[in-house]
Amino acid sequence: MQQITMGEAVNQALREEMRRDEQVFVAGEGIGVGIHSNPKFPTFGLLEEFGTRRVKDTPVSEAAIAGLAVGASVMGLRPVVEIMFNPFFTIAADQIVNHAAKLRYLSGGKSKFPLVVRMKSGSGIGAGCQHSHNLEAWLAHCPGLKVVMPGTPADAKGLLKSAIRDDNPVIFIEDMILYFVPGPVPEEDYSIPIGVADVKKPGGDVTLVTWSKMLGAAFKAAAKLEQEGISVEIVDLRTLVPLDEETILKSVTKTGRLVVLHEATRTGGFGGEIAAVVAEKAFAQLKAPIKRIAAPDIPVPYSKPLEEFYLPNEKMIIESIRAIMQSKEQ
Amino acid sequence: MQQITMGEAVNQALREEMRRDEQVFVAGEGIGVGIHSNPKFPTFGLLEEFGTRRVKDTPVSEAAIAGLAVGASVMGLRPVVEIMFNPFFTIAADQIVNHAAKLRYLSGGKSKFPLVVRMKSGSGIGAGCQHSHNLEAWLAHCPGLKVVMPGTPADAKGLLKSAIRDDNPVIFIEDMILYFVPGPVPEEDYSIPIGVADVKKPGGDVTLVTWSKMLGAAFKAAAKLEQEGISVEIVDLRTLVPLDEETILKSVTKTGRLVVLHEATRTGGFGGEIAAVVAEKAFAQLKAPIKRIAAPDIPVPYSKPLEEFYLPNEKMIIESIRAIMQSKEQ
Amino acid sequence: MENPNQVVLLETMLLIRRFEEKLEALSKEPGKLHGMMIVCTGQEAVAAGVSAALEPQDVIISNHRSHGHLIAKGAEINLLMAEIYGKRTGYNKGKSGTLHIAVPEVNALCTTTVVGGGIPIAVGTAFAAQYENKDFVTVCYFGNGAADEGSFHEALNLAALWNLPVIFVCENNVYSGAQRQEEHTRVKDLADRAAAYGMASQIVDGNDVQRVYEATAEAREKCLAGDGPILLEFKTYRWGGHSTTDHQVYQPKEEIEQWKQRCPIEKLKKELLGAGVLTEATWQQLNEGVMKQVEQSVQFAEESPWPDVTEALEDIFA
Amino acid sequence: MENPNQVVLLETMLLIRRFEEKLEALSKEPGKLHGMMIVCTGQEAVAAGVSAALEPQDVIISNHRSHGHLIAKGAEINLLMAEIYGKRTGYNKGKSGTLHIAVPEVNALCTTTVVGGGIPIAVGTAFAAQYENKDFVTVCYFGNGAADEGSFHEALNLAALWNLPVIFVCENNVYSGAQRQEEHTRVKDLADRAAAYGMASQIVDGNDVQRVYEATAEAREKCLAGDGPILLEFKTYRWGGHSTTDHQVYQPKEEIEQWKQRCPIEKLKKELLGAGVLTEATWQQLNEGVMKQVEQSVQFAEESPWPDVTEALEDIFA
Ligand SMILES: Cc1ncc(C[n+]2csc(CCOP(=O)(O)OP(=O)(O)O)c2C)c(N)n1
Ligand SMILES: Cc1ncc(C[n+]2csc(CCOP(=O)(O)OP(=O)(O)O)c2C)c(N)n1
Ligand SMILES: [Mg+2]
Ligand SMILES: [Mg+2]
Repeated sequence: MQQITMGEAVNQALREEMRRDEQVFVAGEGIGVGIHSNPKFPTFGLLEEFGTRRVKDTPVSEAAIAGLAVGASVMGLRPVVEIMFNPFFTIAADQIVNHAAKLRYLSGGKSKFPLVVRMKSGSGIGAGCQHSHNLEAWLAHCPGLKVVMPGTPADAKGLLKSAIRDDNPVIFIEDMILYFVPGPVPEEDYSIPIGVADVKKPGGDVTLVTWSKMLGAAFKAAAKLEQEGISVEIVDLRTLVPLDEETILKSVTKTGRLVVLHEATRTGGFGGEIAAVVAEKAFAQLKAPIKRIAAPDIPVPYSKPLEEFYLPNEKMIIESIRAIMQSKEQ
Repeated sequence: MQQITMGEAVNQALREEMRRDEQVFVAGEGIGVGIHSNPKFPTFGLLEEFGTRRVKDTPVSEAAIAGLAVGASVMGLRPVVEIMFNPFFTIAADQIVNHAAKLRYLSGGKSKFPLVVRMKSGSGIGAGCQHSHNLEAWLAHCPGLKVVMPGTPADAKGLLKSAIRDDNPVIFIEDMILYFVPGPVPEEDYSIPIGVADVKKPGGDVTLVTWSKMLGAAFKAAAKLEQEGISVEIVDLRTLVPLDEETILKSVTKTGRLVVLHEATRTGGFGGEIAAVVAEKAFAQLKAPIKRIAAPDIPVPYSKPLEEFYLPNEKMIIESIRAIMQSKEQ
Repeated sequence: MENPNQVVLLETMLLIRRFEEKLEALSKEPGKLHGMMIVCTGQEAVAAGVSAALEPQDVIISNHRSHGHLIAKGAEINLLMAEIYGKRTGYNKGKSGTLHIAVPEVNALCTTTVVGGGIPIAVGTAFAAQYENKDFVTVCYFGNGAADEGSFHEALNLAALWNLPVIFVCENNVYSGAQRQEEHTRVKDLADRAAAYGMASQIVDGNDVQRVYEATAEAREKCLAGDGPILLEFKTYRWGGHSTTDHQVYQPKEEIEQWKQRCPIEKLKKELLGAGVLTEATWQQLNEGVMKQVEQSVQFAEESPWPDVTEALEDIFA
Repeated sequence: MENPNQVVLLETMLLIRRFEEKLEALSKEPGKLHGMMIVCTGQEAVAAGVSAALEPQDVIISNHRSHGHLIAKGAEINLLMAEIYGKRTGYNKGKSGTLHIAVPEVNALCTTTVVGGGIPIAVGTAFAAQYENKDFVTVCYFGNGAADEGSFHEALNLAALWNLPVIFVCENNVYSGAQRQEEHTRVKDLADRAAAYGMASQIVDGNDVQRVYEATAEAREKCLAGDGPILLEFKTYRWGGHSTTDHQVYQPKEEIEQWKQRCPIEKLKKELLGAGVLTEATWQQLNEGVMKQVEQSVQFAEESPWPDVTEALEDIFA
């Protein structure tokens, strides 16, 4: 199997869908001619292959980019637009939240808006809090949007294909650090359904629900804990909306313990949603308090040691899991 | 004690703070001369009392309104700006999220931004989903902002005063239906601290955490349940950030049961945060699953019966509480 | 393009007028309508004139003051009225109500009550025409107030840059909520803003339906020839308040009266009477026919069933 | 206003140049700096000329390409460099880094890397001057790319409407990321956009520090006299890529060379040599002095302590 990074996997998905379907086009800032000419970037080489008709460089105008997607999609095109960094979503937010997400409902189901908004997210790039600010919880709290946030190259490719083929607005959030991390990706055409979580590692003692970049730390922590005799089941959410409650509940029913791990700040993060679902629907199975591991409630700081401090790490996961393994069963 | 509505209470708070402190000014669309000339609207009569220097009507430009607040506040003024309806926050979001909330941190604590953003929210007004969309969970998931959402006229007045006197950006969300519901408000000058929840009704069997308009339904349901011998403790959050975990945990420790009730849609709503805090920190005290009662995951529909269906109601509260009273203790 | 049938133009304006008058009346009857109503009384010539220059495949993007736009584009008033009542038989099954009615049947694809929110969307629909090399234009309606939103700026710049077939129709009715134009911007003519994007523009008397038609027809031809986009500013006036709950304390009575003297319907009626195209009798007929249609739409709406509450959960995802 | 000391202007430009060159060099040494660097090499005359016309109480709002703006306004390069290194001794204790350094000490109050994000904020600081009737102006720096953001539009309209004392400085360096100006808008001169708000504007050679100074000084006087705001477009050029990670595939080598011929520093140097105000020897001295300052700033930054990780939790609320 090919070993490629998430950046390359996204690139493959875009190319293959653009080849398959003439209605698919991409637009955004630096999508065609950008400042980076790096094959690990998702839009590398698209302009060369598909030309200026289908690869649209736009001005720095996030509201217009999002509006372009809304209008083009209602006409039957399949726009895949990029909002460069997650915090710039704020500028496109009216188009995405009040229009992309609501206009189908407002039409009484007559219209559809098959669009994808790709956004880069994540800390660790030394750009500070106006570039790094994980806002997936916002998007997940907006009926009418699907929200996808892959953690591996293979998932990214398969899920982006589904997103492009989906008849609804899909928000597709890519962690920038993962652009450079390789992983196995099938050569053949495949897609992964939106709304299905993936048990990335089975285990019996505790369920660790996570997504996107934190998957890496989850794996490392689980490996260490295994040596202590604690068996961690890693559930990679992959899709936040629609949420795969079934997979989560099944796992917690088995393990009786839940830890939720995400990079976004703690208060109001999507971890609360997972905790609430489990505290309501699998309460009787719970043997220990539900733990959330998340960034502290601060903007992403710039200084290297501070930025590292911001990101939840392996050690915190290990300690949290040890703690709930010790907490008395109720 | 005077009986006034929340609209009138907000109006009193604005007037009194503007009289007290020359640095306070108000700005927004229709803040001075508006289409409504109704004493139950928060900005009624401000222009007459304070003149055009301190009561600034703006163009329909939400980003500029929010930027005005950011810039004026860093100079030491105390802007109280209005974003007419909660969904229009999306247009101001970059200024509020990437600037108001982050610039103090980015300055290393050197600058401060004492501003208030007032927003109307809530369903029930027959305006549909582009006017009614409760997004308090978004704001609560943005470090650097305080988020206040009062449920009674007295709280609104006292909390708005604190918000205006606070040296940080405060988001103050007012339910439009509550503008017209009267309640007792002290005549003398008083303020209510931000970050302190209020036990609006003591009770022993179940903790009902709620805020804003849903307080009314909570009271009604609690009264009915009292007749069945179920004693409900109503915790009115009033402030979402900073969250008064102590009051919540104290109540749940006493009752052993938690129901969270909010008007915003369920998935990703702030109810998840409350559930997660309790499932982590008062797990041992919990006797039953945590229930969330919230709007379904849809935009607010227009049609009267549909809009009524959208809003969580008394009946749902009663049934949820009955259900968790019956659920076996663990 | 051939001149449109003048009597049909008159009838369209009259239908809009009577529809809006009815809504104003209904909004005063307690318990009839849900929420406030926003009507376009006095501005009928813009919608009628613009749509007279359009073909069925042309797309319109509308705003909160949409009823006229929709009726002129061919929406059926029964289904509009039912939507405004919130009934299941309405165009959007009651989910939309008065503020954001979409009528895909006549290519009125997106109506938004977010001021300025439709302008970037029009860029998208126009882009689709260019992308697929199809012969249709997009008309994007918005008010003078909307021209101050950032979305206006981003959208017009992008439309100009890409040469998109879109006609931006700024319906300047003097007010934005309670603000007069001079209170929300220093520029006198919003058409002048087109120059900031290298875009063509034109200022047109928005109460003269024939001029509105001509300007739109010309703009449409340009767009189809690849010489779009264009910004048309139609000067007109909102006879009523912003909405039916408006107390109108800020709107001078004399100003209203002056503009009523320039009623677009009266103007065309007089011309047609003068030209012998219309007689007092045919005018009476026209008016009665329209009134009847409006009454029937109310009856249709009132007799229509409410949506079942569980329908609220439908139509969210395709 | 008296002409500024030309040698001081030259020194300011030189200090900015050497500072940015140093950052470019450091960014190529692995492990030195955190993240990419955005520098203003070639554009020094704008910052130097603007600030020469300002008083300490004047406020500047800056953008991602801020180092020059901050140095010219009086920021100390030791504290800037330390901030860029992410050290505790930096202006913002390492929380900000290169992209959003605030230096309240010199009234550089808000620097933002959100393109266009600072423009509405400048309206607020200028409003404060008007509200309190104080004698200061706000200078708001942004690029040609930023002029396409909706925030530009909303802010300029409001500033013009309220007559605020703010100088909008559009630093047009031809590029917005990898896009040339003609690829992001159809208008040739962004100054023309001021007319859309009834605002004054001027186009100025941004590589001529004296012209930059004069235009700003004049604009400042107008603002203080209550005749603001104004939009100044300074035509200049970005010698390097957008950032130090830019592959610059899109930027023609000949174009860079042409603009290097118009180096703002060389231009002034030649003039001063010609006028006998400067000699080759004093120039050498100047240059060495500046180089030493820059080297010292690096030393200061490198020797400075890292913030303690728990400091990350501070400075969020006042
Ligand atoms: C983004 C946004 N801000 C504010 C409002 C409230 N609002 C509704 S209509 C209106 C005035 C719009 O004026 P204009 O664009 O001239 O249209 P008109 O009402 O005159 O037809 C305002 C401010 C809104 N709906 N959306
Ligand atoms: C809102 C937003 N969109 C996109 C970006 C990414 N970005 C950073 S700088 C830049 C180009 C800005 O060009 P210009 O305003 O001309 O300034 P210059 O870099 O030329 O100094 C872009 C697109 C951003 N930082 N903020
Ligand atoms: Mg108007
Ligand atoms: Mg530039």
